[in-house]
Amino acid sequence: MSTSRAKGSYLTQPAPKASQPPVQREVEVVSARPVGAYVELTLAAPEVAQRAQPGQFVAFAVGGPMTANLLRRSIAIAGTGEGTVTVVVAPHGPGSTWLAERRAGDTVDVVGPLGRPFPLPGSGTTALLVGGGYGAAALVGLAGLLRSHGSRVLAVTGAADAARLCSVEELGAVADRVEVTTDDGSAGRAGRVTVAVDELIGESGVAYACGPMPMLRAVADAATAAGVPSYVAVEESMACGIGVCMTCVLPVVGSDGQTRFSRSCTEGPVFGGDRVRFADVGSLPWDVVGADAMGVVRP
Amino acid sequence: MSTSRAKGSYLTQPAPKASQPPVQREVEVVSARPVGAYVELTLAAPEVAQRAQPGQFVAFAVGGPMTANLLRRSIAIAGTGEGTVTVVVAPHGPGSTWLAERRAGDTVDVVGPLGRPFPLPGSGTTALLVGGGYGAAALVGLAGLLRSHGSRVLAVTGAADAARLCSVEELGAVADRVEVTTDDGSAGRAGRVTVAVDELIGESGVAYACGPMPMLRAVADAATAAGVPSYVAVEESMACGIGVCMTCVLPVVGSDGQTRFSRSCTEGPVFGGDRVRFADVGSLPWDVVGADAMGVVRP
Amino acid sequence: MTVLDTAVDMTTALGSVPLVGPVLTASGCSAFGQELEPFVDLTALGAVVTKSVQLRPRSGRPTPRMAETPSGMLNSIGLQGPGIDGLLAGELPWLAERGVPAFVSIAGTRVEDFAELATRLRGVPGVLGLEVNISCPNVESRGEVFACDPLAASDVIAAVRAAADPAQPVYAKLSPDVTDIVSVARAVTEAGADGLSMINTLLGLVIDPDTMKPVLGGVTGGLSGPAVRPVAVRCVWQVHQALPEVPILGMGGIRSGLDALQFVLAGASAVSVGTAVFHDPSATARVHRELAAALAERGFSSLREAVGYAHR
Amino acid sequence: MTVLDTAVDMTTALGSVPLVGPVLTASGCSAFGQELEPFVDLTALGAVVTKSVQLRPRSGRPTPRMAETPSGMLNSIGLQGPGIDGLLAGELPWLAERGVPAFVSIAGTRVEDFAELATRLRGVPGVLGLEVNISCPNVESRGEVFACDPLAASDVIAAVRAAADPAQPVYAKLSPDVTDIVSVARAVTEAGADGLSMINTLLGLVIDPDTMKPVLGGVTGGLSGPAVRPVAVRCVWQVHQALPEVPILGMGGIRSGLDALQFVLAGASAVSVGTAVFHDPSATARVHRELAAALAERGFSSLREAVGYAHR
Ligand SMILES: Cc1cc2nc3c(=O)[nH]c(=O)nc-3n(C[C@H](O)[C@H](O)[C@H](O)COP(=O)(O)OP(=O)(O)OC[C@H]3O[C@@H](n4cnc5c(N)ncnc54)[C@H](O)[C@@H]3O)c2cc1C
Ligand SMILES: Cc1cc2nc3c(=O)[nH]c(=O)nc-3n(C[C@H](O)[C@H](O)[C@H](O)COP(=O)(O)OP(=O)(O)OC[C@H]3O[C@@H](n4cnc5c(N)ncnc54)[C@H](O)[C@@H]3O)c2cc1C
Ligand SMILES: Cc1cc2nc3c(=O)[nH]c(=O)nc-3n(C[C@H](O)[C@H](O)[C@H](O)COP(=O)(O)O)c2cc1C
Ligand SMILES: Cc1cc2nc3c(=O)[nH]c(=O)nc-3n(C[C@H](O)[C@H](O)[C@H](O)COP(=O)(O)O)c2cc1C
Ligand code: FES
Ligand code: FES
Repeated sequence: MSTSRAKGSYLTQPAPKASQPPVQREVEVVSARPVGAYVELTLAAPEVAQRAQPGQFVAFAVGGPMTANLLRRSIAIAGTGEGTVTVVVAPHGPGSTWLAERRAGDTVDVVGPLGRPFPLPGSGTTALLVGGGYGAAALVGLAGLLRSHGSRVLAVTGAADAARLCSVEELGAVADRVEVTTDDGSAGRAGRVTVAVDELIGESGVAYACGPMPMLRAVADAATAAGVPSYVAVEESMACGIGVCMTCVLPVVGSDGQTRFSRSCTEGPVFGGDRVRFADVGSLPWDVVGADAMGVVRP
Repeated sequence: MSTSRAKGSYLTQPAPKASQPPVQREVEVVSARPVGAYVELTLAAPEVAQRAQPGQFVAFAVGGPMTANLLRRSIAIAGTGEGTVTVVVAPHGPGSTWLAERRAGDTVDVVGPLGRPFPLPGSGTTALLVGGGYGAAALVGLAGLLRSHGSRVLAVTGAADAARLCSVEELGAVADRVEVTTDDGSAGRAGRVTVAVDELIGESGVAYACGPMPMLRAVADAATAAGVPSYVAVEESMACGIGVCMTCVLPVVGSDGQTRFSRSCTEGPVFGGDRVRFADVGSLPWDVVGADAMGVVRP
Repeated sequence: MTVLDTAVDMTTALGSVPLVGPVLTASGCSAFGQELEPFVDLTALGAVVTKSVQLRPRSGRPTPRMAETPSGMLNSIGLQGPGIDGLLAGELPWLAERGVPAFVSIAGTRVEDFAELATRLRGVPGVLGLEVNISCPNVESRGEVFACDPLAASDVIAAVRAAADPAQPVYAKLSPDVTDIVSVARAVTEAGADGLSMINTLLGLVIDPDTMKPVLGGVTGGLSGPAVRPVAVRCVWQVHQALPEVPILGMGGIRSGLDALQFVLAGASAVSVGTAVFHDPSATARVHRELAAALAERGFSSLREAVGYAHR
Repeated sequence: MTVLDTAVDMTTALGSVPLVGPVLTASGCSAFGQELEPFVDLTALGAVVTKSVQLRPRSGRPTPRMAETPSGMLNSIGLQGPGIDGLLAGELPWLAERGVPAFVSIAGTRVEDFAELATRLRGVPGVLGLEVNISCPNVESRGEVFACDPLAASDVIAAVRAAADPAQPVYAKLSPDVTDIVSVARAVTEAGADGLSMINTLLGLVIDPDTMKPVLGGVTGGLSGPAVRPVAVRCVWQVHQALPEVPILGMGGIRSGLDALQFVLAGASAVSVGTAVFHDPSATARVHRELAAALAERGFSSLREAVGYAHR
């Protein structure tokens, strides 16, 4: 994406804030269920459930009362039920492994819902939803909401292998069409989600993506190239999840056309796909607001 | 106790080392049972059980894999069964509270058996066993061993209140006589263990005590005054439990009559009651070996 | 949270300015306070200590900006912020409207920057005072950090004290990464500091086992959280011992009321809660409550009685 | 534990003396090695670093001698030990008989003490070399710690190097409690240190909420454990950056092979495991195993290749 694009040439507007503030609660796990390589936890968290909108996430304290790991782990909300919130956890490091070991009856400390939800398109717009790995879970609620707003929903869910696919059934139950891809061909089509995205983007009026950064970038680029607005939910390393620490930033073009280091927890995690400067994540381009004060000069 | 007592005037010899070295194992909790204010945990730990001798202890890692509390918690061995070891835990700070929350099926990391066991008297010697609070648990195994060596066993178990009494039944099953005292009179006789000790010390050829320091001191003093050798199992704050850190020392008179800062984990926890300089615990008397190098001069 | 949930008088002061309670946020750990509104009553805090501001807006450093460490974290944000104009136009009025007192942290890379910031903040409504973040590289001295040199540190403080509103107390925020913190404390006090904030983060480094390079782009970062608490309490103790009349705002690893109590007993008359807020967004209010209860249990009728008590 | 449980060549050296493996105990954290015998094969360790010895037997300080802290601990043992005569008569022969190499830590309060200790240790069987614990108060300089002053530190090292057996490398053990660790490192290296041990504990303090006084009788104590690891890695990094040719024995919070890897990548050619032994008595052997596996996974065929790799 060019950094000099004119202010008016963006296909998206920044996602608006959520309608309600988050709460902090000690909640009970009502069920824990392995799904492929992941664990799906359902929490009795009525206040979070009532406030949650698709695209938002929650942040868990991890490790129990004697923990040495102080930072919360952010996990996307995969769905809400009667007073419950569901999340899908991929055991990876110590924090997510601890979370994935929770069992019904255990309590966890959760803050949420956090972040900005996916903005909805005009009613009736066909929407393409693309999930990578456990990222697909975060799209289930969105798919339902879009359908109830009269959208046609096309879903693509991909992963490295069959065990890492997520929410195929749940998406199947609500979307008009579901494409499955795996890198190793162990389920669905062999290949990346992009094969399916390239086919479907033409019929879509908006695209949504959740998953690893390279996938988000590919989806955003495909959508932008096709003239379709896209919204991506990014996953940046977060220390607080609530907007106070400034660790989770990435370069995003604002509505004034200027690039800022924006907090993915409170100004995201949902950003316009054409507003995230993917190629510059992890670096400091000269044209980010305030880069000059860091000694970075225009090349 | 005078610090100038002649070498030969001690009623006890330092307790000899245990016959076997400790092991370190990840073991399963086979049962967890509340007993009054405490929790009794039984562990499937055959190698520890097989090596354990009364008076020894084990050291648990606490807090789980993400713990910020690195120091092990020492807990006296309350008994051994078929491949099992039993301990009685009083929930107090974070470590013992975590331990007391373990349930059947959980695993814990344990090192043991540690420390020196109670030395046994000549066969047939009447033995007085005095336990304070959960300290009584550590005497159950000793009572059995003494009986099997032909000793008459008199037991006194005391605590602040009925809920903090421990092992009354177990001691009752094996001892020839059991006296119970509570400070508030909620069970047994009202008062300290010393009321019973003063009555029984005369018929005893040896005394053993486990419990809080002031109680150990009182029992040791009563025994020494009566010319009866006594052995006490002390409870000093320990960082390692295995003899490498030097945090757990107290001033103890050695077989050469000299006082040293002795490690309660490896040179104890069982010490001759007349060899522990209770009044000097927590201070540095001039006549401790090496006090001169610390700048402490003979007054 | 009610401020007076126990009988203990929890009022205190920053220099000459009274505070309703002794618990403040820590600079850089609660942004400008707004994001905490869902979790705590900001007006019940001693003050919001704002993220260190410089003259110009700053982007801060590229990511990754942090690494989790045992009982702590390493950060290298690079003082991302709106600059003094942005602060005066946006955040400070927001706080003032709500009656939330602001203790404004200022930072710079030359003495004049600090002085200019202090000038700009004169008489600004709601600004209780200034915390001077001298843990910044001094561009005029090969990038050595001001706080690591008693002379450079006192130059900054003298300039700020001269420029600042006389009604606004000036606190110097000290770094623990020095051989002798008492000499720095003494120097800045003699230069006019009305109080001391202790401690800033410790310099640390984490290497990523996957990339086999430092996690942070800036190589080193600042270590904070409960891991550093014993170092922070030691600094407060040493400085209060040497300069008992100088007020101290204590911080470094405070997570609970009993942690805060350690700082108070060591000599702090107020405390900041930093990293713990990331773990528990309502930590400041909880620490206040727990500290009040802990003081009551120990028979104190006011916080002030407990300040420095461990030295007696 | 087998030393060569992977294909990686784990041999290394302390100065000119070869070691079978890079993992050593830390001074004061494994006494004189004997108590670890039930848990690890002592001959497979790089060496046992013995508890710092002084000329005379020492009782050490009264209890309490420690406080647990978040991901660490504070200690104030006061160098309890048998004195050099006891060490030469008891512990060193025990280690030598079993073929366990000893890296002997020496301590004193005047330069001559250190030199005399070095003399006494000349040619003693099994003594690989000397680690000089200069984090001791210098009685000739108002009790300032040697390690906090480049001059005092280099006086000690020069005297030890002159007195010591030429075949025994002399490592200076540095304190992190200084404004500029590189200047101390440079000074002791110029004074003849064959290598550097980093880091000793950080000065800390814990106040007991019940007694409302410092937990430790000596008021302050030394902070160790994973809490301090980022500070330790930073020190190793800075010194290796400035003095790449000087061998470093790295330590401070190492608990796992990946922790040790951070030190190696930052520039340490060997590591000591201290406080972690209290948590896990077989930690040294486990760290060796895990480090070997981590190096293999990353495609290193020898430990030596990985030393300082993060700087490249
Ligand atoms: C908005 C958002 C939504 C997320 N949704 C999910 C989800 O639905 N399911 C799920 O399993 N995971 C999700 N993650 C990632 C999840 O937070 C991390 O996988 C998890 O924190 C890894 O922590 P750990 O303790 O296992 O690993 P560690 O490597 O020990 O983590 C160390 C630190 O790095 C951070 N970190 C590590 N990996 C990531 C990552 N991929 N993204 C962000 N931070 C990371 C951690 O939060 C922690 O602070 C989400 C992250 C964000 C930011
Ligand atoms: C030889 C020996 C045998 C013991 N047997 C038992 C037993 O059978 N049942 C039982 O419940 N407890 C026993 N204890 C005491 C037990 O180790 C401590 O109660 C427990 O460690 C308290 O830890 P905590 O985490 O709950 O408290 P914390 O206050 O958090 O502990 C902090 C630190 O202080 C140490 N510490 C605190 N209290 C004590 C104490 N009373 N004695 C020694 N160290 C202490 C801890 O080990 C830890 O290192 C024994 C201690 C020793 C030394
Ligand atoms: C993410 C982060 C950002 C920080 N930013 C600043 C800052 O801008 N100015 C400042 O003076 N201190 C800053 N600090 C230091 C804190 O204010 C505090 O001094 C330190 O973190 C110790 O307290 P804690 O352990 O409670 O966090 C920052 C700390 C963290 C963790
Ligand atoms: C209980 C204890 C005693 C120590 N004694 C000594 C000592 O005698 N000499 C010394 O040089 N360092 C001593 N140290 C410091 C360690 O050798 C090591 O430098 C420090 O603890 C950091 O490593 P760690 O975090 O792995 O423990 C001691 C540390 C502890 C915890
Ligand atoms: S995670 Fe703290 S500001 Fe986003
Ligand atoms: S507890 Fe470490 S020596 Fe006794």
